[in-house]
Amino acid sequence: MYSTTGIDASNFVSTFNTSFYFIAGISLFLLTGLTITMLYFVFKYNKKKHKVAIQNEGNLLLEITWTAIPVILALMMFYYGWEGWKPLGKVPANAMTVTTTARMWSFSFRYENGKESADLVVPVNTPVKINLVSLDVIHSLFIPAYRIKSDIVPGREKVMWFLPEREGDYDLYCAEYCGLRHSYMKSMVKVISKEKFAAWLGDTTTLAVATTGTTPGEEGLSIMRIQGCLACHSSDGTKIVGPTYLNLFGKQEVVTRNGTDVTITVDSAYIKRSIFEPNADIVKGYPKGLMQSYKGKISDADITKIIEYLKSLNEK
Amino acid sequence: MIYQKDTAEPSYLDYKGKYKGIFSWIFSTDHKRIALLYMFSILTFFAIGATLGLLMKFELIAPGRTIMSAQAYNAFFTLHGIIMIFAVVIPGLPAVFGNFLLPIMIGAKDVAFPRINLLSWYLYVTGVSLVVISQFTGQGPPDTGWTFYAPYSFRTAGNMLPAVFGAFVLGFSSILTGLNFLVTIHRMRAPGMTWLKMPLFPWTLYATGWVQLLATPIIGITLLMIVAERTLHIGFFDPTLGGDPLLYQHLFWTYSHPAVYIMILPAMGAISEIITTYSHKAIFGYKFMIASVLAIAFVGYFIWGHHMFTSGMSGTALYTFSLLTFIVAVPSAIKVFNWIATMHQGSIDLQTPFYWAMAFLFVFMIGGFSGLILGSLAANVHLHNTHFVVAHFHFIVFGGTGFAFFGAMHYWYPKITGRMYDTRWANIGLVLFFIGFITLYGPMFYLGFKGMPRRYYDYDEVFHAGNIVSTMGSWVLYSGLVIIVINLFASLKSKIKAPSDPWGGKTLEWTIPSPPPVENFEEIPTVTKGPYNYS
Amino acid sequence: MENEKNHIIPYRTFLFVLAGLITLTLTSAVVTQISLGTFTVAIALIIATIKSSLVLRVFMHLKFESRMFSLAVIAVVLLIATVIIITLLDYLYR
Amino acid sequence: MTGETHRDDLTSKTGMWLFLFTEMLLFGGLFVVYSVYRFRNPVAFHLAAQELSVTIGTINTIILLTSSTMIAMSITALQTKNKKLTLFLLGITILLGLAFLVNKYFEWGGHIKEHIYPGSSILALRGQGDVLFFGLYFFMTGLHALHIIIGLIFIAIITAKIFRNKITFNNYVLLENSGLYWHLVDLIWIFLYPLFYLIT
Ligand code: HEA
Ligand code: HEA
Ligand code: HEC
Ligand code: CUA
Ligand SMILES: [Cu+2]
Repeated sequence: MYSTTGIDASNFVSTFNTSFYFIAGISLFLLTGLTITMLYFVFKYNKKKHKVAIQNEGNLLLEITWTAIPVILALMMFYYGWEGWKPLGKVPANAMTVTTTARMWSFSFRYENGKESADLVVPVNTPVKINLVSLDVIHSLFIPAYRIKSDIVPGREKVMWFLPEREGDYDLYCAEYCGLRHSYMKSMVKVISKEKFAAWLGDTTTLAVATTGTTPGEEGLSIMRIQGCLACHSSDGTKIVGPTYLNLFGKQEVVTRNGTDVTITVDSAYIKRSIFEPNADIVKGYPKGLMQSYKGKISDADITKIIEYLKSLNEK
Repeated sequence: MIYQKDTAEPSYLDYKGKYKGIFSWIFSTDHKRIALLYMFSILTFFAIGATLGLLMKFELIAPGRTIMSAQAYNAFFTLHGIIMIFAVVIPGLPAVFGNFLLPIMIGAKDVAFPRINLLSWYLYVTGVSLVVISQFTGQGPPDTGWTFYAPYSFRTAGNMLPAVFGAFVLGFSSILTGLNFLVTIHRMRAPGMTWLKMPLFPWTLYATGWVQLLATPIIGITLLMIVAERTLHIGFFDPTLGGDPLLYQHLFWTYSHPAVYIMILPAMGAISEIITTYSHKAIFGYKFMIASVLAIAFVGYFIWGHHMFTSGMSGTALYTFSLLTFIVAVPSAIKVFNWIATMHQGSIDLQTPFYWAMAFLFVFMIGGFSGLILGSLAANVHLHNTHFVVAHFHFIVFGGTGFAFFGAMHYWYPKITGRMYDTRWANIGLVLFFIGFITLYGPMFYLGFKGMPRRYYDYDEVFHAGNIVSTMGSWVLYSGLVIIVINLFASLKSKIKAPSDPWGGKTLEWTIPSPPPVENFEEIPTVTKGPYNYS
Repeated sequence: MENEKNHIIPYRTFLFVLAGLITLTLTSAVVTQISLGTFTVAIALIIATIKSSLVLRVFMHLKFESRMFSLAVIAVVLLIATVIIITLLDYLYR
Repeated sequence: MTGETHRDDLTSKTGMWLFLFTEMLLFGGLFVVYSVYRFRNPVAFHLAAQELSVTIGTINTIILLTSSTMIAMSITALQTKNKKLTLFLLGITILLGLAFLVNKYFEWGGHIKEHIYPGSSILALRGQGDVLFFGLYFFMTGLHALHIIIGLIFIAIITAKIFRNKITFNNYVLLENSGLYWHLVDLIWIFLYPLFYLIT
């Protein structure tokens, strides 16, 4: 949500507004004008008042007029739309680069120094260039407050950019339908002052959403948040798309391995395998191919932390 | 139902052919009976699709889960979209009113290929059944939206194949209808009916026929490629195999944009007939009306890219498509102006169909104008895939084609059934329908402008208020529709028989009895005057 | 039957056309084996176009039908070409 | 009953032509796909095309052209009331069509033996251009072969009708229509041939 007062949230708000209100204004004018004319005719030439119609098969001059005027209006509308769109393609050279990785059903953002975050944290008044990467299907990164959106197409390099002009938190949605939890695929844009940002970015020890709590597995949880595991796995027993983490560790369960069912015990090795080769063992009752491999994205050390977190979820 | 005949020739409803009962319908090759077969099947599927829409609106009345799971919601809008587009509005006016009236309006006894006509109805029923069956079989219902975007459409576990194949069969049915009409118009006009003496409704069917014929095969092959992709993993649209998902979108919209003109052109034709008849005045700018129909059909073929503005097309493609999108709006503008000019100095008889036409004009303009906003590059970047688009197309598809369908239903009802309906209830239904319509879809413009994406099962609290209003609108709409439908059914038993020309229309269908005799014309008329000769 | 006596094409014509078609096929096979760079594509397609217009005009009787048919065929071919060109607008300038 | 078929040859021929237009657009969609992928993978397409045998392609082209000529001549034969010759020419048309399919069968079989088929993991290793080229190759020639089969069935039915004197010199529009269909299948091949076999 955004406010319509004060400075614009991004540089693209004004170009959008020009194009939108120009067309909307003309449209509203024509809509009212034509509707009133129609109603007026219907009253004035009602059968009761106007018994016999006066035949008139057409008028060339009128036809030419009402072809020419819409053509001119339409070309003007096109022009504003195009002018407003052009800057979208011109990424400033001094822009800060962030890479977003979209997957079913989460975004994660990686900065040039390797820091990863589940929210898009950016300094105010600095152009931001976003490299768009999708690991599975088409997603679309949409920031309503900034009036921009760009599809994230797997297998294709794309960038988008914007200039945040005001501090604050803004919603970031996935705007291309991508499956079951499409409507939950969202994040935040957090615009903070340049100083705060520098401090935040420099601090690579804590991750963006990590709280420095001391409960066991806290770190594992924040790794999973950034990696987007929680889009499919819950920690409270509900089934989202994948199995829940609640009471997972140490559990006995049936998996399909190469087409045959085997019963396994969930231990550290199995969890590691589940993360690196998710399609090797498919938990019974769940679809194959949804979970992608995280090989190379999660280190062994991080897996240990994840397991620690999973263990913490076992009810005594 | 008992129908009285008022001529020596039995009416098509009374005619006793080789078969009895239901078989006298489903084996009939009479274009009028086939039209009614279509009418009942389309209304049935409309009821299914509309109920899904109603349920979706229930779900959206509050954030979070209200009545269904996310899985169900996704399946619902997919099925709703497929049914409404492929099974209701694309066949809608051509298959029902086109089938019934095209031969009569051009002075022919039937369409050129009556048996193919029946075949296309069978294909239609098969196609929709496949789509509906896909919901209940396999590994869960298809959940891709009616656009079947790759690569999701071959990743999902949903039961895609029957749905896609069903859409393919529906496309085939649509091609056959279009082909039949084209040949009928080319070859079977009554003596003396030159191209420029043909009424506008057949003209729009003619243009539509070409679009059906030349655009539908593209979706056919695209859907086949999706099938091949899912079964053989060819890699046409799979980025990991080198394919390009955007190419799928190009192909899909190469059909599906022209398809929106398949939906609207016959609607425009029906509205033209209604407006002249009740104004008792020849259509203003007859030739320009024809030219604009042909222009829409032609230019409409080349603007598909406006559905892909944010997908990362090249700049050149973007502005070509945007420019052409604006150009295609101009012929629609010409039509609107000519319709209103037709009312000028007319002698307007305010009957129910005319109210429908007025309502049509109003919502069509809103839908069209919102289309212009979407066609603008800068605005589209924000509004694409939000509820603004949902509002646009409901206004123009439902408001345009849907309103024209109901208008045509009330206009030709006496001709088709031989009875008059109760005007008062028809008007009450219409008013409720209209109010409900605006309350249902109006707020969606606002929601979309504020950034609520479409195909969202759940949404943030900020969008709550708009959704409540919208959902309540759907109930008003619903009550209006129920009144309209009940009224039309009840009037079948009405005692008031329809004369052959209840409204003072001038086209050929009003010269024969209501309901028409089996052979339409005792003697094929010879046409000497233009279609709208009121002087 | 309202159309007048149908045109009868002598066998000779068909055999001549067949000979022409086969010659063109062989020519294109030979020509494209010698590397001509980008011209290969052009030549192969031009020959294919000549061949298809022969088939259309003689085998498919377009030469003898009303002009409407030929115009319609040309229009459809142009339509396909335009669709390809417009689609390529995206790919060429990306 | 309305819709009793009062015969009008031009009407049914017009219908057939319109149907052929839809066929052209059906393949037109595939030509769009071909153009795009060829444009994106020029080198791979170039190299992959060299693996197809120009000889087999050329032979098949000639077979199909000849068969097309035969059916065209059969119309002349029927018009001149020469039933025997008509049946003979149609027989050859069918035989040539079958020969085309047999050739295609061996050609495909050869590829499949070399692990070139859609979804083959060995093909996938060769790179995306190859996958697409052969994907299109199988899909387009496959669809074309399907059309050949449909065409053959039609021609077979027509032949039987001529044999039983259901179709004679004064109502041969069905023969003309299946001829048109057969020529269209030929036309499409005329373009598939250079696109897959020649442009190397
Ligand atoms: C009946 C169907 C129908 C019709 C007729 C139209 C007509 C138009 N449509 Fe619409 N459209 C759809 C059905 C239709 N549309 C559907 C179903 C979708 C969504 C698909 C999906 O994604 O699921 C869609 C989506 C859609 C988009 C993509 C949105 C997005 O996803 O980002 C765009 C963008 O340009 C667009 C534009 C237009 C335009 C410019 C017209 C024009 O033809 C409108 C012309 C009419 C007028 C302009 C009004 C009358 C004119 C005047 C009164 C005079 C004044 C005029 C001028 C000054 C020019 N439409
Ligand atoms: C002709 C086309 C058409 C029509 C008429 C409708 C009608 C309705 N649609 Fe439509 N809709 C589409 C075409 C249409 N829709 C398309 C193409 C999509 C896109 C799908 C996609 O994203 O893939 C869509 C998507 C769509 C969405 C968006 C989903 C999302 O993006 O999250 C919503 C949400 O509210 C919705 C709601 C409705 C409602 C409430 C109606 C209602 O107005 C229905 C009106 C009728 C009633 C309320 C009465 C019902 C009556 C009866 C049950 C009984 C009697 C009737 C008879 C016997 C005839 N539709
Ligand atoms: C797109 C959805 C999705 C995402 C994202 C996802 N998973 Fe999964 N996951 C699944 C599904 C579906 C299954 C069950 C099928 C299977 O075994 O592959 C599963 C299975 C598992 C299992 C085995 C569970 C059991 O009951 O045996 C573990 C452990 C796991 N995932 C961990 C993770 C971790 C860690 C992440 C993030 C780094 C993650 N998943 C991200 C969908 C997902
Ligand atoms: Cu990701 Cu929708
Ligand atoms: Cu469109």
